[in-house]
Amino acid sequence: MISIPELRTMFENMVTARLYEERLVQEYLEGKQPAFDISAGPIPGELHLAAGHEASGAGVCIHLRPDDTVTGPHRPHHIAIAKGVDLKRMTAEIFGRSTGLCRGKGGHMHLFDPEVNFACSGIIAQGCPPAVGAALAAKKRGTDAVAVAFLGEGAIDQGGFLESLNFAAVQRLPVLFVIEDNDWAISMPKEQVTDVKDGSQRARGFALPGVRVDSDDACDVYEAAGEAVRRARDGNGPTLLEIQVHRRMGHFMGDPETYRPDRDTELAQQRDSIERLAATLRRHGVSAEDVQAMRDRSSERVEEAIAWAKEQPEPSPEEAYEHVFTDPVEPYTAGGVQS
Amino acid sequence: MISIPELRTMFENMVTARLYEERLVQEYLEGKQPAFDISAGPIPGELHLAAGHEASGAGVCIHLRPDDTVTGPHRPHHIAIAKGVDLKRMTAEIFGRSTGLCRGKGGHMHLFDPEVNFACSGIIAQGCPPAVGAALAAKKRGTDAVAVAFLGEGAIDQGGFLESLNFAAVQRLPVLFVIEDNDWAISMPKEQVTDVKDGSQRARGFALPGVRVDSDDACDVYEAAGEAVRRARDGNGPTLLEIQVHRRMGHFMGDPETYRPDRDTELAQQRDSIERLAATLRRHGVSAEDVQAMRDRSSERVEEAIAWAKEQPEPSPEEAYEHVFTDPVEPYTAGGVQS
Amino acid sequence: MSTTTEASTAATGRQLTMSRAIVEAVAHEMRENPEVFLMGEDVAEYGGIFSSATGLLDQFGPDRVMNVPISETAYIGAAVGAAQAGMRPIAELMFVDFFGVAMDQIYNNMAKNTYMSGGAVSVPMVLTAGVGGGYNDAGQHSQTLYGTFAHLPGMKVVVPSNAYDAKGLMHSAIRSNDPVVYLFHKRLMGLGWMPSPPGPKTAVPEEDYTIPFGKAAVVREGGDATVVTLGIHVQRALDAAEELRSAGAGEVEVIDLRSLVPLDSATVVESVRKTGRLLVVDEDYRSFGVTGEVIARTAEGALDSLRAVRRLALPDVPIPYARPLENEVIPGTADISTALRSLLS
Amino acid sequence: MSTTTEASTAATGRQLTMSRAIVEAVAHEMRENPEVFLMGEDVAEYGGIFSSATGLLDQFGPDRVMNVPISETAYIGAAVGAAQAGMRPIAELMFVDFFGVAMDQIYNNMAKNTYMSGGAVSVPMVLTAGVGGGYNDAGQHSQTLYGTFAHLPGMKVVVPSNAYDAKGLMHSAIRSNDPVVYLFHKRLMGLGWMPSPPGPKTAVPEEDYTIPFGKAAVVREGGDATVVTLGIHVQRALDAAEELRSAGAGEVEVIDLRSLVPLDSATVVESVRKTGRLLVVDEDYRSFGVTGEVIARTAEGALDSLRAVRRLALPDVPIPYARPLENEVIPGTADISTALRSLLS
Ligand SMILES: Cc1ncc(C[n+]2csc(CCOP(=O)(O)OP(=O)(O)O)c2C)c(N)n1
Ligand SMILES: Cc1ncc(C[n+]2csc(CCOP(=O)(O)OP(=O)(O)O)c2C)c(N)n1
Ligand SMILES: [Mg+2]
Ligand SMILES: [Mg+2]
Repeated sequence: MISIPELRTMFENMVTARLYEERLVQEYLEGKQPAFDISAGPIPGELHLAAGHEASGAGVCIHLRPDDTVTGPHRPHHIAIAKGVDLKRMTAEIFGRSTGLCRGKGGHMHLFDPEVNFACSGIIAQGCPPAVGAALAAKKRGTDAVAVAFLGEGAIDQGGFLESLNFAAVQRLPVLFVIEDNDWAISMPKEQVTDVKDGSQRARGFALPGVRVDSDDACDVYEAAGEAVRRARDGNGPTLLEIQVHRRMGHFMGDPETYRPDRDTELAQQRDSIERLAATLRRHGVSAEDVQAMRDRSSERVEEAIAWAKEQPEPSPEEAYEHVFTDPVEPYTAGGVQS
Repeated sequence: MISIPELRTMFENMVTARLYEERLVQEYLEGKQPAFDISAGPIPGELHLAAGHEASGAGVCIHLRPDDTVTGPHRPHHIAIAKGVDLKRMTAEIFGRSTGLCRGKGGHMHLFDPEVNFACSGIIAQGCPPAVGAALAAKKRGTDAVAVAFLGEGAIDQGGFLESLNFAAVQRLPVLFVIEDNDWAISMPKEQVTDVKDGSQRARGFALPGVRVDSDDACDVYEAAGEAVRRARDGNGPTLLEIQVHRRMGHFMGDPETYRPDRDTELAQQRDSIERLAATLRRHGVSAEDVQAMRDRSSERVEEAIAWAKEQPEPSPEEAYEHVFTDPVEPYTAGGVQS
Repeated sequence: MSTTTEASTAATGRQLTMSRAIVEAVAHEMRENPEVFLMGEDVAEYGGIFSSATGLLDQFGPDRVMNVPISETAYIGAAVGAAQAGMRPIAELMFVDFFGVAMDQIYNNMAKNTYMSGGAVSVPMVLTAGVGGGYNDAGQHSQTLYGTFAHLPGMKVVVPSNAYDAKGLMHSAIRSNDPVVYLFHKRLMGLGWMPSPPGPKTAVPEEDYTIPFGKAAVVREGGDATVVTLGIHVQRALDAAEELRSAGAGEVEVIDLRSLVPLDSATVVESVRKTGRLLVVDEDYRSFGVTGEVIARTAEGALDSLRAVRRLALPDVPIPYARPLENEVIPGTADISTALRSLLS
Repeated sequence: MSTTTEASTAATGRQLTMSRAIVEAVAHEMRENPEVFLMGEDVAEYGGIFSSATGLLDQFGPDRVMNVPISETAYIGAAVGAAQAGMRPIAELMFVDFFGVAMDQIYNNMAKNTYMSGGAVSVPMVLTAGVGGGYNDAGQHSQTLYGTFAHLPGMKVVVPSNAYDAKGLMHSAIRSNDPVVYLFHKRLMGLGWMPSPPGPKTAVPEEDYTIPFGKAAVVREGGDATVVTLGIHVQRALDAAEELRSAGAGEVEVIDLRSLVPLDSATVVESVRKTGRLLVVDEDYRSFGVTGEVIARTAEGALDSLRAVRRLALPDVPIPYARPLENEVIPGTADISTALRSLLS
């Protein structure tokens, strides 16, 4: 049974993720006025927001320890937060600062925090094989660590995911594949790209358990993920877990969403897993003030992280040449002159 | 119900394939004496023989027309023969002659005969997407042509196959995927590389029909393939079909097979689908002499093809520069001199 | 139809963004030839993330403008199969950076089947992809990878630098009986959300016209140094050349390669015979790529005339995210000016 | 452990084939370090199709010498994940020609994660693959593809030409904290069924030793021309050089690059400063690859001294099957001699 502290942790992670992204939107759009220019402002580049996905990150990661590995997709913030990634350094990274997680080299799609074994990749489904590898390492070393790869429902048609299911099943690895089904892959509705009703059905082709959570109630996610994580930790192999989430916004900032029926957006926005969890907390006897206090603390944490990040120095141009390799290599200089 | 002419056609194709490969072995090993040197002799390079697979090629391709497309894997001869590929020009290709199907450029893993829409590729599972494309073309053009991709059971773990299943299913394409399950992928037994008992179970993950033929009786293959081809021609979409075949020999010529239990090879050699089909023919009232006459005709055809091929000229070195493009391009010459 | 090789500057009248010019060529070919169709992620309702297919769904319907699953191996390989069956597919790889999930179909089937079949089959397809950085999208979404495709035989590789060329090259690509990799720089497309520099929007004739592959354009003449470049760096090179002229520092010839395969080395060699000084600029990784090849061909063809050589490209590092870092590694106009001054000194 | 950079000729005693030398290094590292393991198709009972793992299963068992499904993306990507977790996987890609099914994991994750993480993670893994033609295996099984890996930043790329180097480079590769692409030419391995030329079987010390990356070996000294090459072409270049000397046609210096990333341009430039004449030979496609890069770096570093330049490589065609065709496109000793004579004339 889920405990009150667990409910609180999930709630705080979800609220933090939502508030965090709301603040990112403000920062992102600042400097992109009056005309939107993706390369302008304090946060340039693509920005994929996870509003509506929070229950997935929170409900899965609550079962994880720092030595468990998580790989995220292009839409990683809510997962990173729930996995305990350093929020300040993550924010500094998104702002492209030299004290960021990746010293400004990765940006929002490529966050690496080895302290809590979190990484993400912007290529669809390509976080799956490395998660499988982390699970393989845990098995070889005889630890009970597990690994989790998150992906979107649009990623279930990609070879890298499908091969990973088979590899994990036949090697009986402690890994979860978590599909966040938000119904859309950019502009493509899921019925357009696959004939299975639910992504969890992919599991049937590879003889591993496939489980679908048909709601984004964090408590439902908690239950299903808990079972899958236990299964993995106990040496009983991988699970494919699918969670119905909702895309409250465009695919990325600037997405005109002209392809999407207004009604669909409305429905996604109505189903708010955060408010639902707030109600659950109340039902469990947590006072309204307490819930509000949690929101306030999350907001403070977000503001702190953003304020801290914005104070951080930008990397100097020469840093661009560092970190290609761990064991440094003499740079090539054209005829003696660095070109 | 299968007709006598169909039984005869299947038998002739199977016998031709078997005799053909037996002759290739002789030719291949000639010039590789006393010590085996893969690059020596009249047929150099790798050679993958299909002895024990014949029922699959024959039982599937009997349902196909020249305008149906087939893509084969690295072990293609029995399929090519059953699809009606020009045996003389195929043989000339394997002998590297300029009148070969590919003018000596392709060799045994890359046979292309556009007359009957046959092609093959040496990369595992990578014949699947082009077969899907041929089916897509047929659908777009409104013809009732179908396409068939053959692959080994070792290929069912490869992304290119898995993505193709999904693509074909969601687009409802007239295509068959035919798994030739010979229990081995080079030295790897199938239980080592996947947890599904049968490759046909992959279909469950993609919502298309998966059918397994548990024997290599050509008549069983005929039935199952016939249904799948009809389904495709009628516009009812793809089928995944798996056929249990047997690997009578090593993976390729020169394979020491030290990894393989003797008993496994013996069993594979005992189960001879050709003799089985001969018996069926006899049961259908075809006389022993007639069966022998078919064998003799096949043998003659094989000898003719090999004799013809060996008389063909080798390509001249300059031909190496031709056919990179269909629309020719001026070759690059270093400083005016062709380098 | 008219065939012309005149440089874009010759065209006058209606101005189009590069994306509009590309879409116009595709629409024309689709109208003329029922075998042409387009497949890609988000090419239907969305019209292509980089507006390479805007409006095509409305004109041609979902059978000819097809959204596909995120299965690049499957759909690019399906394009190969459809092309071998005689159709003329255009397959869009959204970002060129995603080539790695589908490279086998691209280089082992699409590019080689013509040769490996001894000419028995043709693969008349176009593989389009958005390329390039300059908007801080980091290491997996900012590459050009021109050189990776050009190195492997059997594909023609084209890289337009402006709307006029983009349209003519697209007509040529679709009509080509060979696979063509058509790489458009995102920053040149004229997208509302990613402003282009002024160069790529040009006058574009309404009617169809082709531009042959393997003919570089001398977009500026000059006798003191030669800059060889392509894509987005053409305008930057022109700006740098102008700056040098204003400063009285020399007259720089600028060559826009337009295609890498075939590569018009003759035009480069001829120019260097005149100028004796060569700067090669591109947005791909420096080593083992385009800049090295152009220098090597010039050394092979005009070593006697070659008095100085330089190159500017990504300095063999993945593309970093933060603005100061990305600016450091992608050659800009100022970098070109500096290199030219050093070349001329 | 001893660290040495002495060329293979310095070693004496026990002679090993290149495959034996490689296996010896792998076995040593596996004994010393429990984090080292090997994954690949047919590496267990079979011992690797090209004998790169012979006997390892018996010594180390199936957990450390793992057969894997034919899922290159999954298992190479799993190696990346295990390496990031601190293990030291060796992943074998049976033929380098299959890279296309797994390139995303190779170039976007394996090669870039160190950089994209700003050094927060390392990816200490080795990706091995058999390369090369010369036994008529045609266009999808005969490539070297050296240049394709070397072009994309973040991977070290090594190509041994003999058993001594192969062992030392393998020790260095496994101990390296970075991803190393280790390409062994099938024809150099000393396989019973694919005879090697005499060069690659050399004396190999029993103990472990490392050879640093980025140090080319001058395997023959000479003052009249420089041949830069690697892998199987080292011996061919030496043979051609010997032929020229016998014929009194000149003294040729031969440089074995040994690694492409890092590339030891200093040794090449120094040699060309002395000889003034450069021939680059490799078995990869000619354009946009290794030969162009070596020429470009020499032009950048020693243009004044450079009096003549040539290259020999695959002439931008897929590798054809038939013997006369394959012989035509892969540079042989006679082709090197001819090119050298023309270079010296
Ligand atoms: C291999 C590859 N193909 C295409 C893309 C471009 N792309 C980025 S996100 C995306 C849609 C992903 O949809 P889904 O997996 O459902 O995740 P969501 O964005 O809905 O969270 C696509 C096609 C990519 N990054 N990688
Ligand atoms: C992508 C790829 N990986 C590996 C190989 C090497 N290879 C060739 S055949 C083969 C085994 C294939 O087994 P299976 O699919 O069962 O076919 P069979 O040989 O048994 O007919 C392998 C691993 C390849 N050709 N392509
Ligand atoms: Mg989605
Ligand atoms: Mg098999």
